[in-house]
Amino acid sequence: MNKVVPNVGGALKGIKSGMTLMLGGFGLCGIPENAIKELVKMGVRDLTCISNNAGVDDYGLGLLLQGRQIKKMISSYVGENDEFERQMLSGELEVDLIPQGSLAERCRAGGAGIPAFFTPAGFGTEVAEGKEVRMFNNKPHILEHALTADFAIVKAWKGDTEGNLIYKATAMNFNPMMAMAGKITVAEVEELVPAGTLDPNFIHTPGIFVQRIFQGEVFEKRIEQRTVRTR
Amino acid sequence: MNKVVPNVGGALKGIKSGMTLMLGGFGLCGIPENAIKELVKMGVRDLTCISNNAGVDDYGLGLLLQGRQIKKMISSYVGENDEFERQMLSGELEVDLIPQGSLAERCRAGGAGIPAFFTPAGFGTEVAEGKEVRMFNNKPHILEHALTADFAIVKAWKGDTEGNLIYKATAMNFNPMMAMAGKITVAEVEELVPAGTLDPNFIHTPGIFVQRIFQGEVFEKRIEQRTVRTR
Amino acid sequence: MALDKIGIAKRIAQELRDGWYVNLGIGIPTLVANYVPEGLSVEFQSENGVLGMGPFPFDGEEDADLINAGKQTITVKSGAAFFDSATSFAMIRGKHVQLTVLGAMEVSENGDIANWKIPGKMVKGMGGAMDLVASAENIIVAMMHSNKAGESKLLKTCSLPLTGVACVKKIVTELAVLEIKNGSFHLLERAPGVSVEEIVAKTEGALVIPKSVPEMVL
Amino acid sequence: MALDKIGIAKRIAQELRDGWYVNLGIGIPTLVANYVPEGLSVEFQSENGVLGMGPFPFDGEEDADLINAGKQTITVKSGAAFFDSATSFAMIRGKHVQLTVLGAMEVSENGDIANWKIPGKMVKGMGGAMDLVASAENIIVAMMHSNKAGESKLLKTCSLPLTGVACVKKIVTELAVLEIKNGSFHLLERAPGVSVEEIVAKTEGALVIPKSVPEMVL
Repeated sequence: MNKVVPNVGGALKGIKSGMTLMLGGFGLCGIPENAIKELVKMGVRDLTCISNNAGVDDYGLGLLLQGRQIKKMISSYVGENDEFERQMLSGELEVDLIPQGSLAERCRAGGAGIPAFFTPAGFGTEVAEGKEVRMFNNKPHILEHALTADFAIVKAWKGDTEGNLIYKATAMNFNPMMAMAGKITVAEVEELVPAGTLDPNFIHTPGIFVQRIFQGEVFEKRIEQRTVRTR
Repeated sequence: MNKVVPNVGGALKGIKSGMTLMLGGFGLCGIPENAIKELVKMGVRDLTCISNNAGVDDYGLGLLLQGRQIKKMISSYVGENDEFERQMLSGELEVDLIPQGSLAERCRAGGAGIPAFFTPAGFGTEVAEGKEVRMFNNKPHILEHALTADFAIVKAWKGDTEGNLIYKATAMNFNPMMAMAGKITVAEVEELVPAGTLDPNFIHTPGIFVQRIFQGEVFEKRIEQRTVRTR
Repeated sequence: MALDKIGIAKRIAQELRDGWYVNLGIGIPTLVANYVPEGLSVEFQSENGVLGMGPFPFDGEEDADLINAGKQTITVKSGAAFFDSATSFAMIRGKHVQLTVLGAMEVSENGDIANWKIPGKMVKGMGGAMDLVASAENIIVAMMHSNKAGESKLLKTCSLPLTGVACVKKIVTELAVLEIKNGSFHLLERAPGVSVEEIVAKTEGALVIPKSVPEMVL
Repeated sequence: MALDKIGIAKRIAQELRDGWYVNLGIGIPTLVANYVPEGLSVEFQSENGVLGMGPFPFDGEEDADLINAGKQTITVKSGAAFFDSATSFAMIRGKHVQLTVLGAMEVSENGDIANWKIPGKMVKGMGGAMDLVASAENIIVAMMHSNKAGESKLLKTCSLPLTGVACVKKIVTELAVLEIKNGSFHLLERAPGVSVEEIVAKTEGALVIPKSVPEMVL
């Protein structure tokens, strides 16, 4: 059983128009940038994309929006993207906005075989419309359901041939939960190493969650808000 | 704000008879052995102990059972302990047996502010008695509630002065979830190091979950089933 | 004289207590980190997965993999920890974070808050705000007293879609510090040189004014 | 001749497929790891928090911090990973483990299983078994056909408290391989030299017997 695929094309084989994809990352940090560019090339359409953000106009998921490849976005925050706002306000794009913590937990639940859970987040807001409300500890909570995807596409710092992954700093974000929640999980890594290279005590995503792994060709790792102090 | 306490006595200050404690470990692996011995010395009684196992007759939680300090055990597996079985069958000890995965998830939920979740584990068995059943994906699930504790006592390999913890191998087990679920969480570590020593990429339990930390005096680390092969 | 953004941040920093873990929202709240009173040890949590945030990096030392929830490049202090988004919101939902400071478009006299959507006009999304306000025991809103059109942001009822209900405990604006309890804004302090009359004029919701309203000491 | 424990383990090992992640229970199931067919890559998951279990350690090389769910000292292969109990059961509940092999005290013709309690006599607890049987799509029970009193363990209805309902797919005993479907045990294979009559005699639940019942090939 070989999880290693030689290139991004092989890694995304089987992704078809109309599918639901999860894509890791927070803003432009920790996004599977090689896979996103390949999705543009593949021309798949009518995608439902589950991702905390929607990239910027000319990078990340913004590229798929430009090409009208996305039918529906499931996200928590979509500022920083004019084309997104235009498509959403004009009704071209379906958007399901979810509190960030609920989004993370719903992905984890999907991967962990927990079909639903209660959370206080969103009670009394639009987010709670149509959802069951129940009191726990004298506080109202709403029932949220698990999310899964046909493909989860995550980006890691290093990965081994068994599919074990480690992430760097805040580039971890949504990647570990999404890795759990894909029917097929594809990992794009900066460095692919032989099994046995990574310390088994410090694996962020155990290989059992990963079906395919490849080393990305180019990592631009664009910074969204370069903020510095003077020396 | 100093989380470091000089010894086990200071670490357990405030634990009183009648309290609910969580104790990490699987079998005798990864148990807070110094803290358990101190609880024996303190003589606190009528404890409710949430722990996957109950130790063996003369080690681990078995020591608290011998002294009749435990009123109720919440566990998943309690074999390997004759005194336990005797107290349970005679009715001296209340026992709530919970599927291991539900126990782990209920602790995590307690720490994560998730008051309840659905799981398939235990449907159709004694465990489901009195619990809500609901179908998801054509499969029955039962509603399980979060667990929390007055004190969670966990054992880690290394910890720093900020309370960040790392565990070794399978001594991790229930410790990370219990660390999240204690009103006060006490960490017993083999080695206490200055903040900045541990790589922030590879922290298992972030310090926010830990209120007190101390370096254990003696670690016997007894092996329950020594199993070897011949050379 | 009304406070500037830095003044608001400084006043909020006075609310910090030793040993607290604090989540700061985008904008004015982010500035609070610069004014932690001396001698206090406070750790900043950012919901994208970091505890122990330090100052912004020096020019040339930015790391694309190390940002805060505002997507700004940051550094970390020694003793920091990184973690995934589910663990991050476990900290928030599980009440391990002692204080949340965030901005708002509107706050109502019963503590409702709106800050994520203007129907038909602007929808950036709630990000982590709904989780934060639904979970935190201690929420301070940092905002201007009025919007750009000059209308009060301290209202009887929020007109915009809500982020959370009955959750805001305290508000610090350029004019005043107010507490919310029993369905009213309670004036605690006024900015140096700002009159009670000005605060009354700019507050639409029910406002309780004590006999004497001290000036903030910054 | 009836199989011994090793024979049962060997027969179950034939059910393994390349790339599978497998959870083995205590007792006979643990032995399955020793008979993985050549050329297959199979990883063993232990619910106390390890993927990629290797053989038992050499004498003197035991590590108290490295055990399997049976509390036995183990080693790991290269490419292993350790994780906490919540993540471990996320793997199990989330169907990331392709096969579960466990022992049983009773199995009924509709696939119910009992293996954790004898009321008033023995209560060790269910450990991870309830999560495993409620979640796995593919469950094989490894057990003796009869108990020590000579009574069949393949029943119409379980008499002991259940571990899970309608979940067992296959059973391998010292006498036979049986599949459970449509509310009956279906005889697939018999142990070398064991007669169909003996299997019939020792099976209390409904048993479907095809025209020819091949002998196991071990």
